[in-house]
Amino acid sequence: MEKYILGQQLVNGIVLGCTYGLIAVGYTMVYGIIGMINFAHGEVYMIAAYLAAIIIAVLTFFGINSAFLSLILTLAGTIVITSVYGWTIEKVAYKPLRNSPRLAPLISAIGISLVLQNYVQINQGAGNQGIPAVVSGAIKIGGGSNFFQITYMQAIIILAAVASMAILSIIINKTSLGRACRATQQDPKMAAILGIDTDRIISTVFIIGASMAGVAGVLVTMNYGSFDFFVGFITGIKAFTAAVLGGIGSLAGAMLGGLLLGLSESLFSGYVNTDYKDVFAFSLLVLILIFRPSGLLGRPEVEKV
Amino acid sequence: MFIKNPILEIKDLTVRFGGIKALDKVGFKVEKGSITALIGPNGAGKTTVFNCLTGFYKATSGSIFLNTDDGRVDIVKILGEPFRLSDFINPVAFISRLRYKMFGGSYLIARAGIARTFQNIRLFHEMTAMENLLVAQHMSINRNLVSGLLKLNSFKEAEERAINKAYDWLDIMGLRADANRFANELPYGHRRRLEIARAMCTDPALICLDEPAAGLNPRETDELSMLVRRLRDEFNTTVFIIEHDMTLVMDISEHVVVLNYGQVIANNDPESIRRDKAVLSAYLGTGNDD
Amino acid sequence: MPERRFIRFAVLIAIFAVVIFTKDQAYAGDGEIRLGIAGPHTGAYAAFGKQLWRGSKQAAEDINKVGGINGKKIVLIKADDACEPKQAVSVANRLVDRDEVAAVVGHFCSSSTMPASEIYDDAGILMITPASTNPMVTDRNMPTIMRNCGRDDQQGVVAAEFVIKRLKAKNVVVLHDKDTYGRGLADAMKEQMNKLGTIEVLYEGLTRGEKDFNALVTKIKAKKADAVYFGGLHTEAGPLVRQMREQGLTAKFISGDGIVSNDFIRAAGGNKFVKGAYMTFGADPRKLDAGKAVVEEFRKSGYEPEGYTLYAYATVQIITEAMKATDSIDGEVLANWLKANTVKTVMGEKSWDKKGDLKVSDYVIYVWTGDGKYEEYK
Amino acid sequence: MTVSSRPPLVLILKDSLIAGAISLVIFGPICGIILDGYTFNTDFKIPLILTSIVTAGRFFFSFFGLPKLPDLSRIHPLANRKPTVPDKIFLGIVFAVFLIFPFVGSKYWLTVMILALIYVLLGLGLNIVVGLAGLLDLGFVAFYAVGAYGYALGYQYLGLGFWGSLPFSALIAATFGAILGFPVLRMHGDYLAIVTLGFGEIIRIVLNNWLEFTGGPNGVGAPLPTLFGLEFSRRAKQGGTPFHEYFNIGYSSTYKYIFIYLALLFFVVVIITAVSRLKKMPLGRAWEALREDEVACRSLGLNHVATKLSAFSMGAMIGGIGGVFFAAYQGFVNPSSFTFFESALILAVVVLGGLGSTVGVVTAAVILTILPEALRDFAGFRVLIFGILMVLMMIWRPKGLIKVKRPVFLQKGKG
Repeated sequence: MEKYILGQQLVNGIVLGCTYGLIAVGYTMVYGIIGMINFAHGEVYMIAAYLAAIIIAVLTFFGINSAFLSLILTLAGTIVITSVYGWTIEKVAYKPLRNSPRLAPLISAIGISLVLQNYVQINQGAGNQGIPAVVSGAIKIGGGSNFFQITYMQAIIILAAVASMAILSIIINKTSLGRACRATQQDPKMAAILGIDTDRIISTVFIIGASMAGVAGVLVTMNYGSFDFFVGFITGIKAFTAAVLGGIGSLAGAMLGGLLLGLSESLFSGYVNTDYKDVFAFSLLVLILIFRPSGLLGRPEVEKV
Repeated sequence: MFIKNPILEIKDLTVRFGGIKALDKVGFKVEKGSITALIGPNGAGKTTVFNCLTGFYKATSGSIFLNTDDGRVDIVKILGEPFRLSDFINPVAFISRLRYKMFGGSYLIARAGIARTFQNIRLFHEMTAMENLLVAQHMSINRNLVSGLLKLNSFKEAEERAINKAYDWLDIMGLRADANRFANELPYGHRRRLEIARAMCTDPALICLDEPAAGLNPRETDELSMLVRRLRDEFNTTVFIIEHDMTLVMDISEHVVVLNYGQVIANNDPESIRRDKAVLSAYLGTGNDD
Repeated sequence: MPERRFIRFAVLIAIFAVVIFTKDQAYAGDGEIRLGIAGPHTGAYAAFGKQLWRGSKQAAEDINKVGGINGKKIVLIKADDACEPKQAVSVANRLVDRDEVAAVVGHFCSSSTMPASEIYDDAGILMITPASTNPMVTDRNMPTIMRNCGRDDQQGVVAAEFVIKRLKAKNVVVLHDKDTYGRGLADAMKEQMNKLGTIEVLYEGLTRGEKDFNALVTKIKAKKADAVYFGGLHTEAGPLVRQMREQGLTAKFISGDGIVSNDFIRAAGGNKFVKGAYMTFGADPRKLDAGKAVVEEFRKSGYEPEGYTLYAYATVQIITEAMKATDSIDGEVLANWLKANTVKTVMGEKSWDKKGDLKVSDYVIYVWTGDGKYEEYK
Repeated sequence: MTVSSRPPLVLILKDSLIAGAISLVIFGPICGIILDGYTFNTDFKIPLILTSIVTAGRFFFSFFGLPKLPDLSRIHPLANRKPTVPDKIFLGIVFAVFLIFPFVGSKYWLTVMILALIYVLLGLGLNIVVGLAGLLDLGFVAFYAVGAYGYALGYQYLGLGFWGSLPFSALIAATFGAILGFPVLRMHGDYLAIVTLGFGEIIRIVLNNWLEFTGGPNGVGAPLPTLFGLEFSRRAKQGGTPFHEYFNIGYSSTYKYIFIYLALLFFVVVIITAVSRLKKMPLGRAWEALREDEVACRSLGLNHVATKLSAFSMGAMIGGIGGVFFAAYQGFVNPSSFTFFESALILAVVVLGGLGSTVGVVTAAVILTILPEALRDFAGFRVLIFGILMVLMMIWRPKGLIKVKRPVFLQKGKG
C-alpha cells in the first residue's frame, strides 16, 4: 500500500511540477533577455484557460468531438492568440519603458495584470468556468485497491512539458534566432551594433513565453476542469518561484525548479502537513538561494573588480 | 632589494581559479613611505595581487601582513579563513576565526589602512563628487543617529569638518568646481582624480592605485605623477601602484616588482629593473637578448 | 520662475482638496430610502456579489411596484468590498456618510462583515447580512447588527450529526480553506463530531485559489477515509471532489452552504463528479410556496435564483417590513422591532433572538443529483 | 512618434489596419464569445466597437502625434534640498491643507485620507529599502502585518495600549527586518525580490494558520487609540472615560477619526523630517553609496552587512508603525489585509513617486489611495481603470513623478 501511495504522490508532484515548469519558462526567458520580472505572465496563462474553454465550446458547437482533433485545434488556436497577447503586452506596457529604471516595467506589469484580470471578469463574468473532460481514462499501476495511476491527461502534460522543453532548447541552441537571443541576452547594445534587431528578438521572446503559457493554460485547464479569472495569480507566483529556484535565465533551470517545487509541495503536503506546504516551499527556496545565490542552474555572477 | 621597514609583507601568496594558478608563491615587501610599482605584461596577475590584499579575492594560501603605526594586521585572518583542526582544540582561536568568518570582510582592510582605486573607475555615479568624498569619511565622522536626527552641534561640527576636508582634497585634485556635480557627468580625467581623492579621504597608510594613468593624455599623466609624489611627500602615504606606462613608473617609483605568469621575476630598484634580462624577455617576448 | 510655480501648485492642491472632500457633503435624497448592498462585486468572489445584487434588485423593484416603503421608493447602492477588510471599512464609511443609507444588506465575507459592522454599529445603522455565517458577527453584542442566515456552529452541528448518525462514517476527514467562513464551519463540525465520540483521522487546510489537491487526496486515500467534510467555497470544493473521484476515492463528500451554486458543478468539471455530494443549506426557498412566484419571475428573466439570491431578496423584504411598521430608519428602533416580531418573507417566516440571530435555523441536508440540480436528502 | 516626422498616409493606414486586426484577435474571443456552462453565447458588438476604437485611435495618434503631457519634474523635491523661501511657503500651504482637512472634509474622505497617510508611512519605509539602499523588497507587507498584529496581540496578551504598543510594535518589526536581512545579504537584485516575497507569504500563512495565538482567519480585535486615558468609542471599553462624556458633547465617531488622522499626520511629519535628515547623514549616504556600488563601498571601509541590515530594519520599523495605525483605524486585523498585492501597491507608491524622493512618495501614496475610491462610481470598471492608469502613469513618468535632487554642500567662509 505505502509504496503505491508514494508512487501516486510522486506522480502528483511531477505533473504539478511540469505545469509550473511550462509557465516558468515564460518568466525565465523574459528575465534572461530584458532582466525584468513579467508579473503579467500569470494572467496570460489565465487568458489561455478561457481561450481553451471557448475554443472547445465552439468546436463542440460545430460538432467536432474527437479528443485528438479538439486537443490539437485547441492548442493551436490558444497558442496563436496568447502569442498575440504576449506580443501586445510587450508593445503596450514594456517597450515604452525599455530604457527606464528597472522597477518601472515591474509596476506597469502589475498594472497590466490588474487590467487583464478585470477585463476578463467583466466580459466573461466572475463565476467559475468549466471545461468538459476531453481526454479521460488512466494508466493504472498495481491492482485492486493497491494501485497508483497516471491519467492520460497527466501523461499528456508530462509529454507536452518534455516536448516543448526539447523544442525550445533546440531553438535556443541550434537556430540563428536562438543565437540572436543569446547574443541579446549577453549584451543588447553589442548585439544591436552587430545588426541584430533586438526589438524583434525581445518580441519573439515574449511570444515564445506567452505560447508556453498558452500550452500550460490549455492542458492544466483540461486536467483540473475548472478555472476563473483569478487562477493566473497564484500559479504565476509559484511559477516565478520555480524559475528563480532553478536559476532565472536558464531554461533547464525553469523545468528543474518547477519539478523541485511540485515534488516538494506534494510530498510535504502528502506526508507532513498541507497547511504549511507553501511555507515549506518558500523556506526551501531561501535555503537553496543562501547556498547557491543564483539558483540551481543559474550562472553565478562573479564579482568583477 | 633590502627593505628595512616594510609596511606590507606578502609571503608565498598563491591564488587558484579552478585549475589555473593566477598567482604562484608571490612574495615581496613594500617599504614604508616608498612609491612602489607593480608591473608586468597583461594577465601577469597584477590586479589579482591587489584584489588579494584589498580583500576582494581570498588567497588560496600564503600570508599578507600590514604594519601600520597602529600595529601589525593579518589580512588573510580578518577576511575570514577556513577553520583548521587546531581551532577545535583551541577555543580562543576558534572564536576569533568564527568572528571574522561571520563579520569579517574586505571593509576591515580599508579600516586597517589600505585604500585603493579601481582599473575601471568605480565612483558613486548618481551622487555628487562631494558626497563621494563624504561617504569615504564615513568612518571618521560622527555616525551617532540621535545627534544626527536632532542636528546636535557635535554632529554639525563633525559634518563641517568632513566638508572642509573634502574641499581640501578637491582643491588638491583641482576639482573644486565639480564639488556639487554628479560623479557621472565629470570628464574622465576628473573622475580618475576624484577616485584617488576618495581613497585618500579614508586616511590610508597605504594606497593602491590600479593603473591610474590608463586613458589619460600626456599632460594629465604628468600632473598625475606630481600628484602621486605629493601623496607620499605631504601626506606620507605609501603608494603602491600598478601601471603600464613605463616612463611614469621609472619616473616616480623607488622600487619595482615585476610579475609574469603569476610569479615575481624581478624585485628591485628601477635602474636595475631596466637592465634585468628576465624583465626584458618578459616584455619583448622571447628571451633572445644581445 | 519656480517660485510662482510652487505657490500656484500649492493653491491648486488646496482648491482641489476642498472641492472633492466637501462636494459630497449634504446630499439627503427626499422621497426615497437608500439601501446599501455591500459585498464582493469585484474580485475573486464576485460570483456571490452578483447573487446578492440580483436578489436585492429584484426585491426593490417588486416593492417599489407596490408603492415602496410608505410611499418612499427604495434606491439600492452597490458597495464593493471585494472581500477585503480594508475596502470594507472605507466602503462602509462611504455608505454611512456619503450615501447616507438607511440600512445595509451585507456584507458577504465574514472577514469584511466584522470590521464594517463596527462602522454601522457606531452610526447606529441597521445591517443585516444575508450570508456571513461566522458566529463572531453577532456575538459582539452590537444592537443593530443582525443576520438573515444561519450560524456556522448551527450548520456544523447539523453536518456532524448527519455524517455520524446517517452516513455512519468511521474515518472522517475534515478539511477547510483556512478562511473565516470555511475554518469556522469546519471547526464547528469537528467539535460536534468529537462530542459524538468520533475523532477525525485528518484535519487540514488547503489553500484558496489553488486547483491541484491531488497530494491531499492521495493522503486522504492513505487514511482510508469513508467521509470527507469540507468547510469552504465551491471554487475549491469542485476541484477537490473531482480529484477525489479521479483517483478512485469513493468516500462521501459533505460541505456547507459555500457550494450552493451551479458554479460548483462547473468548478468540478461535470455532473458526474458532484453526483452524490452532500451539503447543508437553509430549507430551499425555491421549494417554499412563499417563494414560488418570485422564483418564477427570476427564471423568466433567465436567471436561476441560486445560493444567496433569495437570502438577499428576503433581507430587503425584512428591512422594508420593519421600516413600514416603525416608520423610522433608526437602526436601534428597527432592530428592536425585528427582534420582537416575525416577518413573512420569500423564505418563509423569520424571527430573531436578542443577539440578532435567526431563532430557527432550518438547516437541512441536500444532495447533488447527477442532473445539475440539488434536492433535499430524505 | 512626434508631429515633426509624420510617416506617409499609406503607411499610417496600413499601420492602423494592422493594429485593428490585432485588437480583433485580442478582443474577439474573450469579449465576443461569452462562456455559458459548456456552451456559449456570442455578442460581437463589444469587440467590434473596441477594435474600431483602437484602429481609429492608432490612426489619430500616428497622424497627429501623441498629446504632450505636462511635465512635473520642475516641481522640486523639498526634502533633500536647502529649502528656499517659496519652498517653505509651499510646504506650509500643503501642511495647512492636510491640517485643516479633517475639520472641513466629510468623514468618508477623512477615512480615505487616513488610509492615504498610512500608505505614506509604508511608502517612506519601503523607500529606505528600495529607493535608498537599492534592495528590491516584494514582501514589505510582512512588517506592516507584524506592526498591526503587534498592536492587536500586544493589547490582548500584554494589555499594551496604543501609545505603549507603538514603540513595541516598531521594535518587533525592526527585529523582523533584521532577521529577514541576514539570510538575504548574499543575494542580488531579483533573487532578493523573490525571497522577500516568500518571507511576506510565510508571515501571512503563519498568521493565518496559528489559530491559537493569532485567531487565524477570524483575526483579532484591536482597541481604539486613547488620548490621556480618554477613549473615542461610544461606550468605554478600556476602562477610561469616553472622550465625548469627558467634554460632555454628543457622541460622534468622527472624533475618533480626526484623532487618528492627526496622530498619524504628526508621525508622518516626524518621519519625513527624520528621513530627509538621514539622507544628509552618514548612514543615509552609506545606503545610497551601497545602492550605487557595493564593491567601492567595501574598499572604503563601509560595513555593507551592517548597512544593509540597518536599511532593512529601519524600513521595517516605519512599516510597523504604519501597521499599528492600520490596526487602530480598522479596529480589527486579519491576514487577508496582508496579501502580496498589498506589497505590490506599496512598491508602486515608491516607484511611481520616484525612487528615493520623499515628496514623490507622499504624492504617489495620496494618488494611489484616492484613485480607487474616486473611481467607485465606475462600479465594475473601477479596478480595470485603476490598472490602466497605473500603466499610463508609469509610461508617462518612468523615473517617477518627482526627480530627486542632490543636497548641495557649500564650504563655510569660502565660496
